[in-house]
Amino acid sequence: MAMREITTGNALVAVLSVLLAMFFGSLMILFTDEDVRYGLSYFFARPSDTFYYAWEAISGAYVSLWRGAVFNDLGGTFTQQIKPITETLKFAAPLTLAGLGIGLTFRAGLFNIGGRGQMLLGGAAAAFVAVKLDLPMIVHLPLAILVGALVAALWGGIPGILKALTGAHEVIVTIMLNYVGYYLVFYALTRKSLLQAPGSGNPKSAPMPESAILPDLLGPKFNLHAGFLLAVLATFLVWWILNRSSLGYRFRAVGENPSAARAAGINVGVAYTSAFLISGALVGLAGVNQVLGSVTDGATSGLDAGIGFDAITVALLGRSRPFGILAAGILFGAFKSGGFFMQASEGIPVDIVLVIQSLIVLFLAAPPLVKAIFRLPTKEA
Amino acid sequence: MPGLWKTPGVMAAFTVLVALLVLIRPRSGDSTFRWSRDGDWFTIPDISLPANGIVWTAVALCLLCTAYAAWNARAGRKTPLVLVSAFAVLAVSGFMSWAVAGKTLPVVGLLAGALALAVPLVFGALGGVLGERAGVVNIAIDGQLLFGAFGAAIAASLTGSPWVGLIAAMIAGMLVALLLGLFAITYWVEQVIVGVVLNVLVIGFTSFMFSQVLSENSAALNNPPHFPRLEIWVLSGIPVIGPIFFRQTVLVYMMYVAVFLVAWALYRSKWGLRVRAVGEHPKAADTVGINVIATRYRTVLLAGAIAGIGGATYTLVSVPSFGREMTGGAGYIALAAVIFGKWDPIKATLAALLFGFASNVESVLSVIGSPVPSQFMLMLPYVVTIFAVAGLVGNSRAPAADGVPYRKG
Amino acid sequence: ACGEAPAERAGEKKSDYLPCIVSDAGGFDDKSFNQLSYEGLKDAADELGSKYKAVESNSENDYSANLEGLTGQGCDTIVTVGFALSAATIESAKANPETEYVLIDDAADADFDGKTDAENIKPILYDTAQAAFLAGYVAADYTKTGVVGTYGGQPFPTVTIFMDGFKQGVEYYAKTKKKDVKVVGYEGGEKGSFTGEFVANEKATNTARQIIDQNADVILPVGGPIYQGALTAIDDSGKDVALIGVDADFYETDPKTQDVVLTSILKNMKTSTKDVIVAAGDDKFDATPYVGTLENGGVGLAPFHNFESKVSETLPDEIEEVTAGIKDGSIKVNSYLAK
Amino acid sequence: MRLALRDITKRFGSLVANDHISLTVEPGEIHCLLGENGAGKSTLMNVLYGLYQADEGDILIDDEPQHFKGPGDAMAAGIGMVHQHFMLIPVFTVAENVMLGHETTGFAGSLDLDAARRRVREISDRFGFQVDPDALVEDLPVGVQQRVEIIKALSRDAEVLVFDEPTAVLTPQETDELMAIMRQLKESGTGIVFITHKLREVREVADRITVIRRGTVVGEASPEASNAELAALMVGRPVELKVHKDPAQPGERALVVSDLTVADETGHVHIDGISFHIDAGEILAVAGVQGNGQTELTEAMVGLAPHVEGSIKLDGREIVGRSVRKALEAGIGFIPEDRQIEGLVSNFTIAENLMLNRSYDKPFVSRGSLNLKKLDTFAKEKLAEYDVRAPGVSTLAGQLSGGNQQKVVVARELSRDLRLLVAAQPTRGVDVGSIEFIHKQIVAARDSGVPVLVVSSELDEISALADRIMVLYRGRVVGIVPADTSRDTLGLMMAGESPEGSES
Ligand SMILES: Nc1ncnc2c1ncn2[C@@H]1O[C@H](COP(=O)(O)OP(=O)(O)OP(=O)(O)O)[C@@H](O)[C@H]1O
Ligand SMILES: Nc1ncnc2c1ncn2[C@@H]1O[C@H](COP(=O)(O)OP(=O)(O)OP(=O)(O)O)[C@@H](O)[C@H]1O
Ligand SMILES: [Mg+2]
Ligand SMILES: [Mg+2]
Repeated sequence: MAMREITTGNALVAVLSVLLAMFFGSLMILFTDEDVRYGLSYFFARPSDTFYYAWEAISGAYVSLWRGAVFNDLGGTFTQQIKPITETLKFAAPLTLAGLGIGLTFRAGLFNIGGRGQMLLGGAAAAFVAVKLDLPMIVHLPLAILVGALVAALWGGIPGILKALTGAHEVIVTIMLNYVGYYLVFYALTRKSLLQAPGSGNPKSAPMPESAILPDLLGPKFNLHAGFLLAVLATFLVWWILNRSSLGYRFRAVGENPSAARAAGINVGVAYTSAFLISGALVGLAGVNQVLGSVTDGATSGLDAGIGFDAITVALLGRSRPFGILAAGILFGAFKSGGFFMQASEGIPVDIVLVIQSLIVLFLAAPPLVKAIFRLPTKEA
Repeated sequence: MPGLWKTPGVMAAFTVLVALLVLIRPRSGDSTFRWSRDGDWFTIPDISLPANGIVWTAVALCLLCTAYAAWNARAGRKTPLVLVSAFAVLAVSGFMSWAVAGKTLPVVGLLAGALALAVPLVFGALGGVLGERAGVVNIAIDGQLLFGAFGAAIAASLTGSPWVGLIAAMIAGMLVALLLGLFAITYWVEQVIVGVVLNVLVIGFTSFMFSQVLSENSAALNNPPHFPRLEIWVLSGIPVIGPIFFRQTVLVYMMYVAVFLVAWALYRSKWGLRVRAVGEHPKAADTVGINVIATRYRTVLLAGAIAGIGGATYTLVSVPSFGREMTGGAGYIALAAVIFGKWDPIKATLAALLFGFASNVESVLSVIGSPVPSQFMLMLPYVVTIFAVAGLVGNSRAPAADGVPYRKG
Repeated sequence: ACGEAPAERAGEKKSDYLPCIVSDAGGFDDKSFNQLSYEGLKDAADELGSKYKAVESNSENDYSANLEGLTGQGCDTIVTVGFALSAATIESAKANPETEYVLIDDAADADFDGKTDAENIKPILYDTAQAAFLAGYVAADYTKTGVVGTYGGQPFPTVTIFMDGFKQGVEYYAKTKKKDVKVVGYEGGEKGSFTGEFVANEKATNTARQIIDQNADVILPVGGPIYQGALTAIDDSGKDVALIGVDADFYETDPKTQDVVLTSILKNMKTSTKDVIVAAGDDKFDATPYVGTLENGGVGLAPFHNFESKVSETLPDEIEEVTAGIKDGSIKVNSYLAK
Repeated sequence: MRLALRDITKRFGSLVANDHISLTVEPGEIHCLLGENGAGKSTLMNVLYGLYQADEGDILIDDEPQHFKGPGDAMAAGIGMVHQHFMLIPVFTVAENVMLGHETTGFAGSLDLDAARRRVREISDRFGFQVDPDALVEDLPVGVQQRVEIIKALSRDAEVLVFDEPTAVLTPQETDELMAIMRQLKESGTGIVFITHKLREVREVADRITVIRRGTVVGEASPEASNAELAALMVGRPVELKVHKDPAQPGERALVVSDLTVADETGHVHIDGISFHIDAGEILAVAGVQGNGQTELTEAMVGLAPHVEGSIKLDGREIVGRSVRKALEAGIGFIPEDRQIEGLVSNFTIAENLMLNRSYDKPFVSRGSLNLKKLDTFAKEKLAEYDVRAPGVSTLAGQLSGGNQQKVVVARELSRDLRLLVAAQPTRGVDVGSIEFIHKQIVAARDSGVPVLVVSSELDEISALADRIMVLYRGRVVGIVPADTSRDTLGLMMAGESPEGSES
């Protein structure tokens, strides 16, 4: 099945989609906000209180979302004020990397639901190289990254090979491999000979040594690390692969019409396998980014942090186009970063961010619905 | 002709695997299989056999099966399903005997548990089969299960009646299905997108509500009564069969009915003919006066209701309260069962049961103590599924118009 | 919705001390350490008349982000729950030396030098094996079938410490009383039955069912909400199977368990958290590590409640004896915390 | 019943597919619709059948205006249609297909399949069809599928029947039978609208002819008009109906096929031990009813068929057992049977489609990277050379009309240095203007010394192109005969009867 493009409308529809999604988010905040409910308890005696509380709740939520994601005007120093945007980029890096991997398979007509497993394997492999070897940084870091990507590529290649050889449906295989990968990594984390930190009984590896940590981009005051650079580089690379390389041309041909590709001499099985290999490597880099960049105090079986699944949405929102995915990754990164701030300052559970994100993707994909809601004229199809 | 060699290949792999187990870790002692439970009409005695003996016998028989399958493949024939089934039973028996050496395996508990674990998967898979047969890819099964569980918990807690909870679960499943329909059928949004995103939406919504509303009032809102176990008169007393199939909750009986009804209606009724027509070739259906859009909506809603029942099993049968993301991705497993079962209600049910069985082998063995580390045991159902899909199913054909929105000129 | 408009909102906070808490991925409704610590913090805040902030983590990505969010909110004391937050807590503590940290269930000792890595962290640990040992003894005494069972969420040390202590208790009983009592579901180390998640689901129910199928008539589920699965399994089995609770006294925290709960292994997180926070609110924060034991009452065994009449008459006294033995070291209970 | 369309206008966005078209169909009349690809014939019929709603104009039945909301209403009013692309569900049986939409049911909505079977037999008997009601439609040859379509329409008691290009996929015999059926229907008072690109058929059955060009009626023609007149009216310019070609100048023996056997995944044998050869500069045309192994033969030639035994030697080199890529690199050009499925990637631009079989190496790829400039120049050249009517080289292939899509495929295949051209149904569904062009290109390839294998179910095309004709029946060669063999003989051969004096 070829991925059809989400036919996004113009910028107006995009803005309206975001507004609509935030509107539904507001409703959820309203109905669950303690102050608002308190105000409602004497609504008829003094309705203005309810409205006041409602406004407080909603504006508080979105203002804090903004402060956590972009610019915190309350921050004491300039560093503190602009820190949120760097946090956004930090969160965007793994989402983009994994989104690129998943988007690439979409373009080849494949569904990669196996992001979780690929991230885990990539992250664990990188962690293994990082904690078991003692090398100078110039060798250690690239080696750890490379091994992580390689192991994840091999792991990610399994569904491709199985599909090419036996026709096994990649959706099933990737879903199953998520669990298998999880338990494999878990097992490694309980063995001192593999990953478990010496002297500890917890399923966690030792912290990453300095020589294998992705360097900070903006100095120690910010958490933004070179993983983001990796993501940007990967975006260009994937763009080149898809649009300028013969391999990518074949991916797209196979993705759009496998029969025609086959009849034109393209080896469909090889295309599937290589698409999954590259995809696995990219998603694996997201795992590497986590272990060597964002959470360097040791790999655990939760290192994927749900990014493997979030990345599907990122790839979809980015319409499987590399730069679209980068943009979607940054948007979702902003929601993540802002979500934490919002939870800390307003006590609104971050889960609401999931709701808003998914609504944005849905509305963006259905411009006629958005136009109908806002009674905009629809162009004759 | 790699296609024909797949099955013998996988059989060989499994035979070697079982043989390796005994070679590397030979077991001593007898393996005991227990067949009876309290309440049976009569008791079948436990069977005890020397573990190593059974394993080697099983390996030998597996080898024979594999050889026969290979001979078949050489002659250009497909491996007959009977042989595959026989092989599976042999390989499983061999492995189990090895694992339970010196201990007792409660066979009835193993199978009854397998059935129980499969219930939400079966309902989810039925919903998936229905939707896809009508041409709407349903990745949102997980969302429907989760929302069903959520709705059931709240409604049953508020009213004190599990039946109301069940209805609420169906409505909840239908709500998710309605969104799926709205975006996939009416607005032609790529159905995989809608499905994936709806799952996230439901997770976000239920988790939000759980922490904001449910956990503060858990006594009133998240304290559902549960369906009791119902023994079916007479039938429940049949040894082995009775305790497995007829000492279950009403939802399991509903599952039997649902599987039968869906299978019958899909292939034998006017409704089913139209559903399949719409999923295979909507334009053709349109040209004979069938309302494609309405048919798809109706089917997707029904599918949602069925998946919703599956969700109800979480909060009205398994555990007495709703929990964050409590389906644990079961909807994705159900989706795998749909594909594995080649979009057929009966086969998808069998696939779900296979999965339930593999999961329960893990549970049972970990309880009685097995020589394998727990992580590897936990992997078992997933690995088995991969092997089964790669070795036995291979290319399967979805309904022709699956995932393709219908646009009129 | 038509009450009088109040002149002033009730319960306005007076103190400007701000205690905060971060959960691990289990969330505050895990019916386990997150929830108990959270309740302890809430009680402390009520007592101090202060506000508080609580944030949940959904993944390990969230720990340092949440901690950063809270320090940004001006928290005075931050409780972090679970070994998973250990590294993030140390990092945050080093970066914010003014803020006080309380780390539950971990020693905050990433360099394994036996000392807390930052001076402003108070680690709170519980040698639950001691209390579980007692529970094992009780179970062994109570069982009629000679089989007792346990299962866990995942083989984390904080989980297996219960199972380990329980097993030792049963074995101690079997040895001293020369009776044959068997533990199913745990063999030591990481070998045993684990549901794979800390979630109440069919898997939890089914695991309990399999344990009952092995003839066990006492079950100890360890791992937040997974005990709810055991409730269903016990109910369905139609047999007389007793449940042993963990963390808090189930008889009180979950009334649904009252008919089946034999006793509970107490891990007094609620009280210890509350005490620490109240002290910190009075400017008496003390970073000395705390290890809950039978000796200091940090762990213990809950009353038998409904089962008082069902346990043997001599049992309470025997438990006293064993408790004394553990306290004075004459009975050794092994665990990763026992030095 | 008398059917009239009055001033029907139908727009697709800015495109006016039907522009105030009026048309009447009297009872017992065969009314032919002629027009180029994309003239608007199918659109008009879809409006009549309720599939599309007209933007303007009325449909009148016995002077009563009708308001069809969907095909259901049209069928209820007595209109039946056999669609250009079959509207059958491949995985259903004949009976299920026929009953779909007006099922008779028994207990609890269960299907009464027996009633449907009886109905199928009844209608089959009336027209002398031999259709097994329990056969799966996907297993049936196209000719039979078409009969199922007719049975479907008749089972609803249609009084006006629309046939949209029904003969495109039929053998001459089947076509003749269809004509007979149409006449039989006409006798019984049914009004018929008949759409075809084959002028011979038009003149044979038509009572009236309406010609449509670019959405408007450009005139009526009498059934006596000559082919050339009709063609000129359709296209708007004179058309050469016969390809001018010089006699073949066969060179050395380029392709030798011996004992070729082709089976599919399920082991079913489609080509059963056939042998033949083609010389350089010669066109061997393969005739036969669809489903007799032509598709499998062409697929085997390029390595697409799964199970192939025997030998295919091109310039002395063995092709069997090689990958598609190797076969293509050996110099085989391949125009596949279905351009939508195997010929083009419809979401690719014309330019991208032009490099589909050259994605591994020069001229468009060097060291793994695309040379877009070269591709662009090349595509522009081909667009002009092959007269592809498109806004530009970056137009998506799927947006082209069938004829233009086919030209893109032909351009791609003929623009390499070929050692062999395999063309399957090179002009299926393509209008007369484009047919003329494509035929010229194929003949030009031959004249440059390339051996050509053409497969066509179209006898006119076979005669126009062939230097020799090979007829396939049930996977075997019935005979290889000279190009001037008569239609009747060929028709008999296609039904499996060996003629006298054929080489084989
Ligand atoms: N669904 C549609 N959407 C947009 N445009 C369409 C659609 N269907 C047809 N058209 C346009 O209407 C024109 C008429 O198409 P139609 O299918 O009626 O041609 P036709 O005369 O049947 O051609 P042919 O002989 O090739 O079958 C086409 O050129 C096409 O551009
Ligand atoms: N839904 C659509 N939207 C836009 N254009 C369409 C649509 N459907 C068909 N077309 C256009 O209609 C034109 C002709 O369509 P049509 O299918 O009638 O072609 P054709 O020449 O009849 O080919 P064939 O005989 O193989 O069907 C093409 O330009 C095609 O791209
Ligand atoms: Mg047409
Ligand atoms: Mg056409």
